[in-house]
Amino acid sequence: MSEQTHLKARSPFAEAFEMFRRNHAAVAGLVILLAIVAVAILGPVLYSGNPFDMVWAPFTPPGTEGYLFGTDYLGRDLLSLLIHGARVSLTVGLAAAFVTVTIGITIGALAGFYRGWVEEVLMRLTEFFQVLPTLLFSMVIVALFGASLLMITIAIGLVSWPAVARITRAEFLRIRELEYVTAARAGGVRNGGLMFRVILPNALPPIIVQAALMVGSAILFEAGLSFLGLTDPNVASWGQIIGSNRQYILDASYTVTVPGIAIFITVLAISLVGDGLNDALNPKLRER
Amino acid sequence: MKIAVLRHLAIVAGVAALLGTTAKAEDPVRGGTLITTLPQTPRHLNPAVQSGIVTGAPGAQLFAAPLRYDEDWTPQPYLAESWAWSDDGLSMTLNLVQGATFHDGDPITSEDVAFSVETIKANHPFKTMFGVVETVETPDDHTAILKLSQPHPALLLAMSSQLMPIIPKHIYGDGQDPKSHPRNGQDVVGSGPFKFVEFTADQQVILERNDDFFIEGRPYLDRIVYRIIKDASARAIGMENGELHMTTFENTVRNIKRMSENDDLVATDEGYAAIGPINWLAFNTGSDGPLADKRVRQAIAYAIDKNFILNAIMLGLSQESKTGIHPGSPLYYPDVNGYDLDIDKANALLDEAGYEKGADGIRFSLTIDHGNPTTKPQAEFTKASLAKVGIDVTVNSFVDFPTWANKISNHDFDMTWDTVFNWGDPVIGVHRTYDSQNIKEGVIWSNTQQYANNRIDELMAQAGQEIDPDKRAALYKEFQEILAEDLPVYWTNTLPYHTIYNKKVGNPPLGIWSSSSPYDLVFLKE
Amino acid sequence: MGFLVVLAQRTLYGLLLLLAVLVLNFTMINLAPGDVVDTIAADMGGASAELVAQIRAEYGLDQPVIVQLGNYVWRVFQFDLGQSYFYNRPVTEMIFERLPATLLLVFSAQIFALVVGILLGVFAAQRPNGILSHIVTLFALFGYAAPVFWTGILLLIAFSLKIPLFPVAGMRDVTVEGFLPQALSVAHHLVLPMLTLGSIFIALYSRLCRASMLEVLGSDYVRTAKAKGLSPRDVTMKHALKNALPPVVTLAGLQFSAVISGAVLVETVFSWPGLGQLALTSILARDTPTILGILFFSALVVIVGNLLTDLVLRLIDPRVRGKA
Amino acid sequence: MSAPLLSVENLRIELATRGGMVPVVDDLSLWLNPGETLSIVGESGSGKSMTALAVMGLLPRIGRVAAGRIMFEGQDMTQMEDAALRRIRGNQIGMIFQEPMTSLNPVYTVGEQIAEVLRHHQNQGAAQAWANAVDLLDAVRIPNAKGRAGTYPHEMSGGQRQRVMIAMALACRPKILIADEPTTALDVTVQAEIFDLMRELAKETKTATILITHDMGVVAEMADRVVVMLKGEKVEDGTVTDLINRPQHDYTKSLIASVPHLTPETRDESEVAAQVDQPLLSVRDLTVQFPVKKRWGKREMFTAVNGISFDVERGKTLAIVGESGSGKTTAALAVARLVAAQAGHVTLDRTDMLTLEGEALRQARANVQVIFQDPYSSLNPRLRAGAIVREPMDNLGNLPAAQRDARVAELFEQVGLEPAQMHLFPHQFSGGQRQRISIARALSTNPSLIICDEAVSALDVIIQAQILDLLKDLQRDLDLTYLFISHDLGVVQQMCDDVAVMYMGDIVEYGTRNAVFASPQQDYTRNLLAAVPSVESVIEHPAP
Repeated sequence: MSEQTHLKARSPFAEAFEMFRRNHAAVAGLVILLAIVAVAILGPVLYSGNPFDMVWAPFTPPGTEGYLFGTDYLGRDLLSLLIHGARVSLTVGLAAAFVTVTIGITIGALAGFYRGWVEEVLMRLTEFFQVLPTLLFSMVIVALFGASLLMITIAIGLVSWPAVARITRAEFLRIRELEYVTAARAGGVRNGGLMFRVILPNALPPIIVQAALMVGSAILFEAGLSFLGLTDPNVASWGQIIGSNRQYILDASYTVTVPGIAIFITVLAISLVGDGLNDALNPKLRER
Repeated sequence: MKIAVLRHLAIVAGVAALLGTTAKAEDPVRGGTLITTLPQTPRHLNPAVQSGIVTGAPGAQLFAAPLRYDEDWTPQPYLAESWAWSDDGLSMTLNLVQGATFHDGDPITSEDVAFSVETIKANHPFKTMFGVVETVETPDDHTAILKLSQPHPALLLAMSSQLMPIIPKHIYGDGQDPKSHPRNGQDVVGSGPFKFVEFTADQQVILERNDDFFIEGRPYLDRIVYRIIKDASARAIGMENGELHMTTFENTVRNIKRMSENDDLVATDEGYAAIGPINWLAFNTGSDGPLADKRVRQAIAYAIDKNFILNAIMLGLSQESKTGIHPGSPLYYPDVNGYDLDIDKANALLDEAGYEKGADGIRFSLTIDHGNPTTKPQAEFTKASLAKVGIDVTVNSFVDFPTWANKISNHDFDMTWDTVFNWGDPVIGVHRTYDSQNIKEGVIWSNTQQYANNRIDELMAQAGQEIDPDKRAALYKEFQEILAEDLPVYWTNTLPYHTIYNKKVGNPPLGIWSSSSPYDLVFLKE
Repeated sequence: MGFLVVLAQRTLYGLLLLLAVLVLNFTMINLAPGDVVDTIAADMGGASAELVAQIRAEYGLDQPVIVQLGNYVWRVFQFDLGQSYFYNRPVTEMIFERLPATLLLVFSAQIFALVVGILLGVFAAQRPNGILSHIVTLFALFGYAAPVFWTGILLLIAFSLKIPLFPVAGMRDVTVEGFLPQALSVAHHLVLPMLTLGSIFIALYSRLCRASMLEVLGSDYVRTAKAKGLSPRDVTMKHALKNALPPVVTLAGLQFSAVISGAVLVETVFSWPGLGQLALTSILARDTPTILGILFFSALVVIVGNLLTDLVLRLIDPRVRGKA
Repeated sequence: MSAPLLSVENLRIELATRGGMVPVVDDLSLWLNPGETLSIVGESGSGKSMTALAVMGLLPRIGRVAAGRIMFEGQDMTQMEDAALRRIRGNQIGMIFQEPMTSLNPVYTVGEQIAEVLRHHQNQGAAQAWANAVDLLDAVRIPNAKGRAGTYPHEMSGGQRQRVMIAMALACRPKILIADEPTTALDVTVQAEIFDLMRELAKETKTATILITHDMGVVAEMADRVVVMLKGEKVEDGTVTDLINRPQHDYTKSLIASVPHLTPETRDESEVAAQVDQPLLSVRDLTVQFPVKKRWGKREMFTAVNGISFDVERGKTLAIVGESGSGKTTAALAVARLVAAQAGHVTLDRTDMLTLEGEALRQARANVQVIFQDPYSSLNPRLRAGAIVREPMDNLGNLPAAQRDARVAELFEQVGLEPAQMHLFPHQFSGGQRQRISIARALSTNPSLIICDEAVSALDVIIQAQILDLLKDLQRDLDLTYLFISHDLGVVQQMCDDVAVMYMGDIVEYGTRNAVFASPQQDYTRNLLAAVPSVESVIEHPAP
């Protein structure tokens, strides 16, 4: 007993971080992701200029005339578009993930905690949204209510939350039966406290993983909508760059390949981080 | 039509000729299946009640028209073996070929011609085509006389397959609404060189040889398969790997250029003169804002580098179009102000109009729309160009056609890029844009610019009735001069429509109606 | 519990879900700015106020929304999804024309992704920390991380243009005759779209299958199987895999709506004549009855997909059989 | 005497951890003669299960035999090819495991799982293997064996599943049967039946058995010889009689001491009689029902607690004993309003608990606290130990915030922890320490009633004794009242003043400890008591 007296307190999160650090792929993913975020934040400052300015002859191939990624069909600097696009795509990804997680946690938590008719109603609602074909539904939303970034974000959030809700509910159902929850109830913790201070923090790991992956899929989702032309032409998201250069794919394939690779690397990095988080936050794996 | 690609091709052809590999025009061969494309699924296959090229292409094979045209705008006999104007220009007599039958074996009579004209007049969106036809008289089975309320020089051109298919009265005259008639898309019975086999949406239209076609020995092909492929790159790949024989109405310039460099393929812009597609920037001249002032419109035109559009966006594959009449038309008058890039002049005009630059360098703000996704580059280019003269432009997103059409036709816009077709004669496709009588809320491709000029109205009224070609050309000259000054619309270029065909294809459709002309002469070599 | 009873219960529930889908979509489209009548009028080349009123009456749009909704639902229950504004044809007819293509694509992509995903997952679980296992995991992620339309375009360039192994567009070669050649032609056309669409889900399935296999391989009954003296192959393929499958199958069931979404993009790239292409056309044309019909049928496909998943689960897991 | 059937010589097993290879069994030697039963006894982590797995060649991936030999019929199993080992596993040596619930493959019928062994090792045809499987099920006393062979494991009870495991392990008539804690997960009456079966079958088939257990009572009743292990090493071995009567090592002694003596001690009855006060807790006609989802979504109610009544005097301990599913935990949690009761009255300290609602209920919770069974899931892993103990004070009671930390420190000392450990997280404590934290938490609101829900069941015997001592000390010092829920009659006997025996939702026997243990009135109670393994049978009573 006494040998533990001087132990340093190690929070579960510290341990998770330690686990994460051991996962080389996840660390690589995190480094890439941080680099992309840095580009998104700092890039427009350092690489100034309006990305929509036409700076050189259209379809200048990558590498010529000092334009790393070349220029697009209007002679706009693809690098500049990519840098600004990083900001837009990441923002859409994060915002959509935020919407998704907020709705998902609320619905899942209420359903998993209260059970009974509340659960019945909320889970039916969840199943209902799960039945809706996501992309089709958001295409309709965007087409009907306008292709602004806000609407796209809302549309993605609206169709993506059921996964989070299901995970949250499952975790709540599992955790609410654990004895420390009963103990907290016996200790006079109110329902709100039980839900958000006792159960939710313990339910978070898989939700965090899901949220991380959500950012990636929201970026992909936005790209898909853009590809179909359902996008705001005044902002340069990566998907938008692909969508507008789509018709030049055969000849100037780099205009599509480069933003495609940007999306690919970002989503891949997010997935690797998500995987790392999953392993790090999963106590079962930690014991192995 | 001296453009780079063609020149290149011409040289290749010339070399080939020197080497003696192409001896003479080959004799047509019978048989074979032509695989060609449609860029969209047609709503149905009956051009009598549906405009547009995707209906027109198979429609021209299924239905014969009274006349057909060669590449020089000269009418040729088709279902009508001869035709004649009355001296006063108020009646047109058509003499039909003897023994022509519909695909179900029923004879084609003047009754059917009369029925077709009535149906088109009542249902086709181009009201000016047959608007002046009061009655069609049918003295005998092979004579139809169109009686007009006023002379109508455009009538002859309207008698081609795209605009005046002869449809069977015994099928479409059954009282059902011709626009939603079930036989428009399935089990179609027509009068043309090919018979209906199959129409599967998003997949293909299949037609087969009409053995009883009224021109002996034709058509040459056994079958035509129109594959519906919406993606331009996919069509290009299909052409390059030999899956497709021919594709028409291509306008993605990079792909055209690419295909033209393929030894097996020929790319040409011949064949689109009657279609007459023009890209333009339309202004809402009726708005309260700066655009009501023609100096502002002129300034905008000066600020936009047309050469960039022609050479960088269109890669030199389209022609400059200085007026609303297609350069391929004999009525085109090129000696008007083309508004070549002149930023100083643009700034001066704007200052003169009273729109000084503000402290932030901005004079005023406008929005810009675009009528289809292909004009997005132009819209974006306009935004960038006008920023240089202090006009702040927001590009509105294009989501769907009806939304855009609804917005524009209700005059709820500042500027929009658009693509509009001449459809052969100015009366059909040009007048609608400038006629002050045609300012109609809710109707797209009417005079949505809300442009009104009495002289223009007068000129159109006269030219619409003038049968003498020279006098008519003079009227349109003045028409084009005034418009170029008033600039309700800034015309920039023709669409770079191209037909790409495999060298195996003989007699590709290079007349003025491109793929909307009958393919009875088309054949596959070897 | 009787299997048929469960099936009936599920079907009933699915119908209720469909009804809800119908109501939501209808309401949403009616909430949106813009009116179909404008569209029709614009298409007719303009319409006077009287004509607009007449069109409204004709389409029943002059009635309160709730009445319209009631009528719509009632007609749907009679298998009538209305008439397309754009194509002037019954929506049901148009959808049935395209449904087989979409079903073929969706189900073949699902099965492809499942088979490959499970094989990769089982393989990766053998040596969970081996280099090969990591390579497999990373490889599977490729399909997931790349935008599906992008993958499609790249495949198209690679295998239709550079190395013309596969056709560029469409679903069958109309010049071939006979059932078997036609079927082969469809299969030939299916390869690239199926690979493209399936590639998204391989990562998902292989990852879950790996995790599930690892868990099962650590379970007591696998230890029992080993204690019986069975060979490693029997232990893995007979005892472990069958237990590791249910979560994967469940996930696959939940992915149906995502697969259909992917199909919309893949159909666009490969000109595959399915519902997705029709959906895009009708959305761009504001063809409300068709949009509603497609949403309805896609939901139906998802529901049927879920039902099938349930059946498969019942087949492989006796524990589920006892439950509703 | 012939050579032993199996001999383990100087065995050393190591497991790979982050800190390198760590020995879990070291220098272990033992042997097994034909037909005899050898018991390996020790607490969890003593290496007894690892030894068994090493014999089977089934060590986990991270483990390995680092030294020593395992000789079976003249061959060293540690040096064998895997294929050769597979011919022995399930054929020459059978094994049954602790968890019958999870040790059978859920997706195959039990008949198939038995027949598989026969097909594999004896090349029997499908039909013959099936017929033999049915016979084996019959032999392990599965009623209607022919019909039951086609059922899945989840359709069977735990005892039946363990019978299936036995049938499977014995299918090929192995020379050795290794049973790793085969009854730990089972109720005591079921345990007795399983042991009867094992004894009988072993005698019939002349199979030698290695029985791994932590219970000296089981050893006494089953084994011929015994090996005692502690922390990977053998501390003592010998015949059962010798070892139990003359234990040498302290650890062995404490193992023997932990076996319950169900013979009543005399007690001063007057003390009990002196209680004339109103009881602290009075329960009348308490009924708890749970909805069970049935076909067509119709809800049916399952009655977990069926109108029971009992009283607990202030400062005393009432034990509720019963096997799993008897409703004892549900009843206790209903008293604390942690499970909803459908009917009855619960009066705690003159408060009618069942009618309280809202804030009044929340405040009333201060008066009744619970100590749970599982030391791992009863503490919130996201909170530090101090915060866990402090949480009830933050929510209930009227201690000013500034004094709460001091109170937490005091409680830590009271339960035998150091205040410095307040800032550690639960996973940094051992199981016993965690139960101490739970106790501190329960004490934090100064409750008048503490419910101990199987509070020591998950602990090893030595720790168990320490925690029981702590509970008794606290009761004495703080005048606590316990409602003590347990299935372990030995523990109950040590702790309680009164006993209620529950069976399928009813209290079937209720009285003072002496009355119940010495002269049970009901058959069920008598069976329950008889089923508890004890060392009585091998104790050499000194000649009078």
